[in-house]
Amino acid sequence: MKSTMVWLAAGVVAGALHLGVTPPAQSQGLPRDIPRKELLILENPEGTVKNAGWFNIWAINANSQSNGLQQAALDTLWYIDPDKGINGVWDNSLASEKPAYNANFTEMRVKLRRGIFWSDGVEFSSADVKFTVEMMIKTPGMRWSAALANSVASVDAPDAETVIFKLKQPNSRFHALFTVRWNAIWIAPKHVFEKVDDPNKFAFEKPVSLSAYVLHSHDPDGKWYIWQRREDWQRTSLGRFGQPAPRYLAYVDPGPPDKRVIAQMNKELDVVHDISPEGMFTLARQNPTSKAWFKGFPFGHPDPTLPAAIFNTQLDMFKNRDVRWALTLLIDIKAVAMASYRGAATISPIHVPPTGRHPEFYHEPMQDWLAGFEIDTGKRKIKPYDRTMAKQIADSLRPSMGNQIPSDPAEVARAFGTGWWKPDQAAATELLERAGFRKQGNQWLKPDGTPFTIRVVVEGDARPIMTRAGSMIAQSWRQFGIDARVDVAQGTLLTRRAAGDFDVILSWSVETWGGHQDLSFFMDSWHSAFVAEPGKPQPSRNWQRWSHPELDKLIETIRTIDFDDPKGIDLGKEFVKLAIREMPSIPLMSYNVFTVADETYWTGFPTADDPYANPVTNWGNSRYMFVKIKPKN
Amino acid sequence: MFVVIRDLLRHNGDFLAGIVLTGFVVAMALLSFVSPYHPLDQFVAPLDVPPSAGHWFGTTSRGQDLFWLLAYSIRNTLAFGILVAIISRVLSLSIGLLAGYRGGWTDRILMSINDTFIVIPLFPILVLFYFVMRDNMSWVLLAVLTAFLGWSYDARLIRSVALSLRNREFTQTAVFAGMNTREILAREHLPFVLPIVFSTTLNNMNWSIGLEVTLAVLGFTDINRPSVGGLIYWANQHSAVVAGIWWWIAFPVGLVVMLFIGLYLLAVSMNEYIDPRSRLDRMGGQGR
Amino acid sequence: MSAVPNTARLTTGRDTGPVVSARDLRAWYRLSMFGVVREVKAVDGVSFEIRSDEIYGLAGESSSGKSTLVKTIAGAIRPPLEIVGGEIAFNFMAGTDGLHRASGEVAGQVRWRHLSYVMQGSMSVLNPVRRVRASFADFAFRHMGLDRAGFEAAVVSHLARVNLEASVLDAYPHELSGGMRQRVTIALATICRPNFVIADEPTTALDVVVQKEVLGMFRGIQREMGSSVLFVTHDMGVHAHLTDRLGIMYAGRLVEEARTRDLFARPRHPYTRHLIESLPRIGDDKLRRGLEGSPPSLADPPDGCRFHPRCSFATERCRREVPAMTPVGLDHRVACFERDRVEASQ
Amino acid sequence: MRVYARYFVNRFLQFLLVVFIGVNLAYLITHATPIDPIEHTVSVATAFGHTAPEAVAAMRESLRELYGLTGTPFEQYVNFWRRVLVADFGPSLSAFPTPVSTLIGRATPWTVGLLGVATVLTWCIGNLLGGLAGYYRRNRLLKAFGIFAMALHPMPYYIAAILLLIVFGFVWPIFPITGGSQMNLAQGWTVDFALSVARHSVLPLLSLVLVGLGGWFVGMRSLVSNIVTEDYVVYAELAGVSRRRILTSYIMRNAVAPQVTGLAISLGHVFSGALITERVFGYPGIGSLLVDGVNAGDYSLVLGVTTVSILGVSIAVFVIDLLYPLIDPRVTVS
Repeated sequence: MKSTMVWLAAGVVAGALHLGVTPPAQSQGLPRDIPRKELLILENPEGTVKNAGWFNIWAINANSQSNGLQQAALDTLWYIDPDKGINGVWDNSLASEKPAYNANFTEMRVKLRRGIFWSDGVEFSSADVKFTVEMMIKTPGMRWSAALANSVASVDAPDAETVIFKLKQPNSRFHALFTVRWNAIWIAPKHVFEKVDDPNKFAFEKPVSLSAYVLHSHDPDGKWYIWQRREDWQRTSLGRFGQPAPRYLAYVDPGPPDKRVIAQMNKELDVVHDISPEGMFTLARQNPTSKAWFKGFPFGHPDPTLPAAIFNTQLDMFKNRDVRWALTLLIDIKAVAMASYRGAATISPIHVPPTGRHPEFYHEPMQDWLAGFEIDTGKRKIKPYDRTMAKQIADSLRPSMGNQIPSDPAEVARAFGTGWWKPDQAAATELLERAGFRKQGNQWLKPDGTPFTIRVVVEGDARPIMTRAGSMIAQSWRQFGIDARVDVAQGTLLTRRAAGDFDVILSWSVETWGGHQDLSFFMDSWHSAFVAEPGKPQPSRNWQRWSHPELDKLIETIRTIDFDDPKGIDLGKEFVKLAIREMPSIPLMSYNVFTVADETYWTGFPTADDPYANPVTNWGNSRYMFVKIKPKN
Repeated sequence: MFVVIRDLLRHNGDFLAGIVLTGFVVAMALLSFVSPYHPLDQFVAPLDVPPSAGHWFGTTSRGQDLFWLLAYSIRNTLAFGILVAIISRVLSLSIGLLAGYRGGWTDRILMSINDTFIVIPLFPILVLFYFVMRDNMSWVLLAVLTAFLGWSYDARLIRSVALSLRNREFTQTAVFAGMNTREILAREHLPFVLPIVFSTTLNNMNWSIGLEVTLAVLGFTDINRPSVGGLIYWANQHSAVVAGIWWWIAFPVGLVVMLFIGLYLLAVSMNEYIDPRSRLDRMGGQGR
Repeated sequence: MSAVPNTARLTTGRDTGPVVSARDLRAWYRLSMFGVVREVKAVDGVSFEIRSDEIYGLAGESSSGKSTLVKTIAGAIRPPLEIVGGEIAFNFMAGTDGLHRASGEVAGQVRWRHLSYVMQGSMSVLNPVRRVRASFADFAFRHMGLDRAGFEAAVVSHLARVNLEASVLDAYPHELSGGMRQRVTIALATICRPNFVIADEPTTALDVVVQKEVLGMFRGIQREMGSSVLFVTHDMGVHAHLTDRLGIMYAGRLVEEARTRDLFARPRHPYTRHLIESLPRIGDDKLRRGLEGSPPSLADPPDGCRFHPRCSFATERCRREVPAMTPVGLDHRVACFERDRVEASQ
Repeated sequence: MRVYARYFVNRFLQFLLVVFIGVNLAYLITHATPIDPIEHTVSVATAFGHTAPEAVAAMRESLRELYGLTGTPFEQYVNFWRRVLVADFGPSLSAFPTPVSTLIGRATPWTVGLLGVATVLTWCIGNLLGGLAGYYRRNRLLKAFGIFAMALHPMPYYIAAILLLIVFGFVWPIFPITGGSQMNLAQGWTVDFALSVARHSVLPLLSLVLVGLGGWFVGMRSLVSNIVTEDYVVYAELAGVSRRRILTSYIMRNAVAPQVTGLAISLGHVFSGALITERVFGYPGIGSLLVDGVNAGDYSLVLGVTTVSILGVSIAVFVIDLLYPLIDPRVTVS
């Protein structure tokens, strides 16, 4: 009896030791048989890819986007950078020059590079571009079918290096479809797809690459993808910048934030896509080789997006801008910055992200206008803007974070933003009362006498930052006597956001190129023509369902001027002034992504000091990292 | 009853331990009524303070005092468990008694349904429900749902007792006295099964609280309502584990484990009291 | 069933010394319930002998301690039951003092070879998930010294003695009727031809016809083998029919013992008399008196003679002193101060 | 044989009922979901790039046709049952056009493997030790184990899993904390792959086993301690049957029957546990697939996974039911 037990225990212990301890050489989370020094491991923020063997990115949503496919293997005409860029913000990739429009923007002419080859040895040419466009127009239901069918009258390839698009209506921004900011229309290999009957149902299992890497191997369960540098990497558009340093790239699913931190500390994850602020601080404290966008606080890379508290302006209670302003004046941005980012937020008082080159175009020049901006509460006029708000956040953090917090005003502005709106409960009360709301006991009532309740929809653990900001905003409203509660949408967020099934949603309806002043990336879709009926799905990105005649006029004017026309900045400022007056959404801050690179094996990742690319691993633009990083030693 | 509890307390170590553990948790829950903080308020205390004299259980990264927050949370979690227990008791009692008393086809049909609910994996169903109900998924609704999915084990147990009561003399007397089924079940049979109901209640609470904690940790419940699982959910949102804010996870987990073990010990010792055979046997076992 | 004493075997004649003898045996249950220690004196000072080739009957109402006595003799001592005092000796186990003190090895040799057991609640004594054949193998194979085939043949022929077909060996217990199961048990208990068989209420659960048949078979086998049997039942009718000598137990003590015929003819103890009188007799329409009161709690038995609270002959002495077993004739002992008055009053 | 046939029919009817109720429940719930798969797809497709709003409207139209989301609810329901019968759940909406059955087929071996091993291991160890503990009540080692198992038993899976993750993945990182096997290791019947899978399964397995063990242990211990007093055990002891034989053929053999029933009853519960385990440990499998599908509003996938898991659990229960008479010969009679 005893001996049985002892044997049993011994067996269990021995088994555990064997499995747990024997292979120290091949650490747990590393690919087998690939030299660590030649491998760059990046996080795939999509997690586990359900449809792991599918590489046809032109079919809609069948596949992963961030498994390295669009980062390492695909290419298209142009790239635009959210910051400074590798060689300027604009990069002619497959095209050899910028798009050329005719005078009334009904025709776009593209010149292509020569000497670019697919990974199977076929040369890339204008025929591929023409084929890609026509394939999608011909096959409805593909990712860009509708976009192309709506705009393109015809596409011609008069010679191997020229493509001419004839457009159905004037459009000075048509090239945006082929300009990578996160993604764009990728060029498909004609010689593969022309043999396919239904491109919607073709898996493209052995993807032919147009960029510097080809697929090496992948997990049938979708947890990892390994890409190998092409021998003929010179014959790709990336070849202009020299040899990409890593021979192998691994895009992996490292699990939830905690595990990402652990993985990087174990040197098993070179680039973390995003983690919570606390995880970021932990890495900064405990893993000296971890480097983020900023050397110190606030670390994260500001994405050219603008998280905001977006009102559903079709609801009666939010139709009055006084109400929207009152709710704005109840928010203490310092508390929101603390709650969401622990202070590591770049705040913005206006409806433009405080990132890339936008502060230079909008935030800084508009300081005086903001300071002079007045609101009439019905009883008095107040000037709500406080331009020291970002400095106050920095000052409040300095006691605990010490010299990580910059003190140079320019540095503070770059890291924390500039000013924001002063909390002013008295003015909020006056505004609400003017709008017919009244307070009964401790509870605000709407003009019709029912309680003023607000459901603040947040995404949940997929985006902790928004969840945290939302719960802080709900708290400030609740403490003022409004029945505000947080509602976690998780998987339903997209549907609910589109359907307007929210009172206030924490999300972004403003996102921009970042490195370029043009605001059409989001603004074009804010035209009143696209505002859906209440209850009907709203096309992206005007989630607030807000329309204004002045806004329509601005949008229509922008459509008729060139992408690079400096007049665009003035029109952008007009938009900002209108949006501030109306406050259809409450701008909060940039979406700071805590992308952390570990410099144990590789150095030279993009940072605020050398902002040559977006470090975020899921952007197509992150490919420039591969040619700029260098092996350590 | 009082004597029973006194005897149990005095002579049954398991019961004593169970009472102490559960009592501690309940006391904690009661403390929430005198909390100086509003449960939903954040950033009212300094951040990330380890357990100390000022903050016994430390503070969270959201600026909440963990002790008082935990008091609220355990109160809500307990309330959930109790509500589920009550509803599922009503269900399992009525179905178990009815099936046992009526027998025949009624019994066969009810038990078929019962067995179905025993077999079907409940967790995916609950997750699905959550995604359908969303913001309408209040804790009361969740409790009702959980109860509707969690009555089957105990109904089977109660049925087996009722089955044996069915042929007893007093049942026949009651039938001749003109009592209808409902009266017979409520007046004559209920008292016999109550002891079992009592011990299964404790197990049922353990089960449902475990379920709620799990759902909440995964973010599948209303996050406006503090609960033990919700606390862990927020701790995960703030990467408390890797950030070294161990107390944010340790205290809720510790408290909930105390509750689980406490309830479990109570159930075991109750069971022993109800079924003296297992007690006798335990004593008998000492001699071997 | 007739209650006339069995006259088929008037005497056993021979006196070859006891197979089993017990002296002043005390076996108590010690219970501790929530701190309160309770002692149940289920067997409290019992002495008797069982001779070879006889069926010794043991009678008494339920909870009189007869089953405990049986367990004690069989060495089935399991807490909370304890042997507090006294001795047991078997003639087939020289030098040892009862099965409960024997080493596992010795007990293993003795059990079933020399001492077997037909148990109370025979419906549940067979392992429900094993076929009958397996039970025979488990119980008897090691004692028989036969190979598989030989053993099987022995079992089959032994089963024939109790009128069972070989096919029952392939059956599970639940597939057999109550009577068949009981016969299987008897066959099981007797296949090794043990010196001593304990039969504890073996026929209680059977209906009367089957009971009679089984008892007849039992008797037949016993005679053939010449073994001694301790036969326990509360049914006086069965005793009258089957046993050679009979002991009466009341509240943990033996109160009277005699040859069965003598006991039925001339009981000396009021309790024995009550037991006999409560048997139905043909042509007797006298209204029988019930016994007043209920058997005493063995946890807290009355002082003196334990029967005195229910005894119409009881005197002051009975309340104070414990009457000892006193010989009153050949093989006849009784524990009653008023035994003469009892006899006289018949 | 006739009795067995009756028993078989009974169990089969029960099996059908479970499948019918379970699958209908899943169908109803999934079709009440507020997530519109079209909207979801459109939103995902347009979340990042530059797409004109009028293009979105056109996309929406073509998707509805592509996904075949047409017909009355009743037609869809009938169609659904037809598909269940041939194990075809249509294309996944979030991994269009890959069939749901392909996705499930890929995930199932992981879940079944992990669950199978965990269940068998848990059941065997728990019952063996529980049985021994019921028989040898004074053994210190078994007593200590009893206390240990009792303390773990009431803990929800999640808590146990997260504790293991923290201890063996972070504090003392000796086991992989995510994935089912090593990267760049081809799946196949190789020793390397098997070892890698084993290594990656240690923590998920441990969490399932540790939590599950207590239930079987405690249950078996009390069963055995009751069976020890059964007549047939006492009788066998009186007959001097060897202790080993009594323990195996008399005590354990009889105690195992209710535990097998318990196993059948607990399978649904075990499956729920696997879902959580897979999430916590980033282990591939059906549970992860389900949560992904729910988040993506992919109701054909969700329905497929739920149906398959209900089918899987009920088939397993059915098989146990059919084998049960081998363990307890009495069952076909009653």
